[in-house]
Amino acid sequence: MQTNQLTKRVVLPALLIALNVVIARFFIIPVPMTHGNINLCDAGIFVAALLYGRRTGLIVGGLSGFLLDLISGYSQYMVFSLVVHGLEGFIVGWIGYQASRKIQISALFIGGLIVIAGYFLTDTLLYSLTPGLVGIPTNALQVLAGAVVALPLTIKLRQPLKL
Amino acid sequence: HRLDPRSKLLLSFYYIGIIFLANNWQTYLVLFLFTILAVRLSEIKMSFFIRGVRPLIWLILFTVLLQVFFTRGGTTYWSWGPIVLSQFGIVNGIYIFMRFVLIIFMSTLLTLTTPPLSLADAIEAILKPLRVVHFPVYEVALMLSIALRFVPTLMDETEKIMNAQRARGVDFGEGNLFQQMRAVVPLLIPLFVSSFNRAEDLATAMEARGYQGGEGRSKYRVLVWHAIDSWSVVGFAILTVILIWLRA
Amino acid sequence: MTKIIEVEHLNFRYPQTEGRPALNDVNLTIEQGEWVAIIGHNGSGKSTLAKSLDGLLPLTPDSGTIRVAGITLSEDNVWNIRRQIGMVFQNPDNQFVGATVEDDVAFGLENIGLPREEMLTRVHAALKRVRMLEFADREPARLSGGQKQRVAIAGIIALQPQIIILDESTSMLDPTGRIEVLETVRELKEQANLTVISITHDIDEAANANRIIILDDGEIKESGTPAEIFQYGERLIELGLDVPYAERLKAALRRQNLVVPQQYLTEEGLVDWLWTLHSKM
Amino acid sequence: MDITFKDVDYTYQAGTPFESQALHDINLTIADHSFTAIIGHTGSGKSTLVQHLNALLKPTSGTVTIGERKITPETNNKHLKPLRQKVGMVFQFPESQLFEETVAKDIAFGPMNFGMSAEDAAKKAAEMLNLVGLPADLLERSPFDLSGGQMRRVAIAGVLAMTPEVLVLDEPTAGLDPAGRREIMGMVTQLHEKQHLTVILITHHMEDVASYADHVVVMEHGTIAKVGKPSDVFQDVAWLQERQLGVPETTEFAARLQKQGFHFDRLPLTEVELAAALLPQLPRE
Repeated sequence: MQTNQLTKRVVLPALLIALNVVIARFFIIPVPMTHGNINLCDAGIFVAALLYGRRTGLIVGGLSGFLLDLISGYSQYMVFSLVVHGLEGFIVGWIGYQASRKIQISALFIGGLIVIAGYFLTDTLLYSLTPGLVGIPTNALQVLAGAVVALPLTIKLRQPLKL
Repeated sequence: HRLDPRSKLLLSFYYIGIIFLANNWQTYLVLFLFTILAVRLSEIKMSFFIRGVRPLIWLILFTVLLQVFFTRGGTTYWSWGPIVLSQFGIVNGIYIFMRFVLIIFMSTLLTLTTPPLSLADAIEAILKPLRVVHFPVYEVALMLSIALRFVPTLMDETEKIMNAQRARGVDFGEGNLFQQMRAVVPLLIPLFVSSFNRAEDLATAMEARGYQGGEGRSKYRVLVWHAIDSWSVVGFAILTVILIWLRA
Repeated sequence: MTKIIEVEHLNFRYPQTEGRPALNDVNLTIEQGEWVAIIGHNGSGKSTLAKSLDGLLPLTPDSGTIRVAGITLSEDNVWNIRRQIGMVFQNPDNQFVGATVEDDVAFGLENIGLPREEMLTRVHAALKRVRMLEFADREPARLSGGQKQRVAIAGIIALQPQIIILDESTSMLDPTGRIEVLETVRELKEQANLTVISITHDIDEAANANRIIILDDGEIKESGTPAEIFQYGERLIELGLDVPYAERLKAALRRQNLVVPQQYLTEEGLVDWLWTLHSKM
Repeated sequence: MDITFKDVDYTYQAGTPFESQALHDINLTIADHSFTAIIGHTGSGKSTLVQHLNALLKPTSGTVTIGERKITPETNNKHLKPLRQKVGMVFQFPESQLFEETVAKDIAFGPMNFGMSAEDAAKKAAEMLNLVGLPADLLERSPFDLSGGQMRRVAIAGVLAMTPEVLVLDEPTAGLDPAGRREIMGMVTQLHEKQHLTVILITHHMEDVASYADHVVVMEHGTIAKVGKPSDVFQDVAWLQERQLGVPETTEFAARLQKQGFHFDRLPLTEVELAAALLPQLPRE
């Protein structure tokens, strides 16, 4: 008899995207002088990618980045975020899914680099080199915060999510 | 406002593309006038657009100042060590300022006039051709629409769990960055668990209602392409031609 | 009377669980147009039974047979069976798919590929019947629990099924919402000769049924009319139901050494009995 | 510890276009060791009201006095911890606040936030698990492996572990079956009677109000519509039914008997009271 695995492949990423949007909108830590703030959306992407692998990482990363930018009024970044966060989720999931702790940490490191590099290129392309450079520390802080939150979460979530 | 979400989305992206065409004062002026026209047509108050610029104001000023003081060329008005106030510098500073403002205005316009939900429809329509290469267009659109439907639900839930943990002595938004991040763990775990449980329930409910994947489904929502959409496309085409003609 | 549901020797055990099976040799027949309430304490297998009828469990061929409207449930015709059955689940939020009320009602219709014109009329009609028409463009976040469950019901009747299963659909609602939903189901059942299966802990909901089935540890323990089952008094608590008020008052009077009738009385009946007694004074 | 509301107003998102007034002109005293029930429709302001009891919300005007502590609109958000420790809150569906790997750790989470040592908190956890009627071998289990009813009790244990003086419960029995409901309400009564906790209960079950509360507050559109002893408030059956709030089944049934011709000085609230009142009006064999 059919089980709902197929439907869940649509629904679970959808819920994780929603959660990510909520997390990013709720936990905003103001940082002076730059884009204004950092948020925790990378934590959600990391958790999705590490717990469910590259497919979910790609979808959750790309679409939550895309939606968040529209909702928060940064729609000039929408397409770029789709690519950058999608790639971030995909790579982290690819390297870190069901891997050892050490490998997961390096996955998050690479994922973080993708975000930093991605937004550096985006800002440089859209405006000029200066905003690109200014964004680097903010984005670094944001992915670092994301990684620091995501790691304990992935350990603690295994039991309740029955993974 | 009245535009079809498909044209709004595509034209906004296109706009960001043609901003790169601007490279002298004539082209920037044309783009500026065009943007102001678009803003006027949207009937949204100017203050909303100014508000969109405000969080970025320091970054903009910083960038502009760097451009102004570190660009050489043309007449030099003033200099002090490596810092130069030159004709090119001032012109470049104005251009970069214009670019920021134009992009932010257009992005604010898209955000304010596009309900996120219509976005899911627009994306489904725009990506439809990709079905040929087996890209799951319906699934992506469904994911977006389910995600949007659950954002308010999870917002409420976040608030509720936050209150429950505050009542148990957690301080949110206090202390240093590390303490703040520790405080979110008791909140994020229940949220992930709840999202997961909701996904289980929702998947079951959807199958009970006959969902068996994107194929063979019909659509309740339809997008209507009006004459105004066609006119907007024509407008953008004319703009492109003018820009190319005026380019230095 | 036509038999609309026939279950024979149904067995089921959740994968990766030990101990007792969730369903143990369940045999059950339900007539068309019947309202059957299934009660039992938590973990007695009620929801499992409901889900199995709709083909929502990974059943194996040796699990027994389920026939719905004459169709034997199998991998190939599970989707036909689901068209005959509409299910309303417990949590109103977790079954709302569409971003607005009308989108949600249309979801099931989209799944069967109904043409859009037909959808428009059916969505309209269904919303009207659950009195949610003026909420058609509302988002679920702005609705009460009872209203969300009514939208869920609209989504079901739009598909014109023969059977509605209420899987603890009122347990998360406040009293007003509970009344709203039960009234709606009662009306629809009358109009369309639906068969209703309601899984519940609510005594008022159970009282609506023609027949109550008691499930315990995955087995059907008893089956009878509400009047028969309600006589159990205090024992009903462990079966997951409250004690009906008339029974509670009878017990209190009995403790005052008054001789009370043994058989089940409705509240109406109890008033009459007390009045007759009073008149003899 | 008495709790007093004086001229309390509360407006959500004050100063924005979305502002909406949730509480208006609340004056209320909740006495130490009392058992107060709060009834009213969804959206009547019950939940907003109780969130003022431990300063999760601060009044937009007026004063809430909790024991020694005064909460005004100007109160600083810091240093509220002692207050939060004294007023324990059990929210609706409290099982959703569980997050730790083991039941023991989750129950110990609150006390440790309020400065209890890990050792003492572990002891407290064992004690509280027993208090909510769960076996000790659950301590090292994951809370997510338990049944729904067990999870709820673990969550309540986590609140009780902070040794509050006031216990606020927002529909603690929602979604439970009758047996589960009885057990939770039995536990709450025990806490009130044996540990002398002040209990504030939001509920839709008028039976519970009749059986347990000594005070009832009826909320309507963000204001207090009625306040008093249950036996007084429930006399006005028509007033309550007009508001679709309902009355205890006994009271409703007695009102019906009264129309038939039975006589009651006051409408009874429980079937025991009703039986006693009926007895003189029925022939003895």
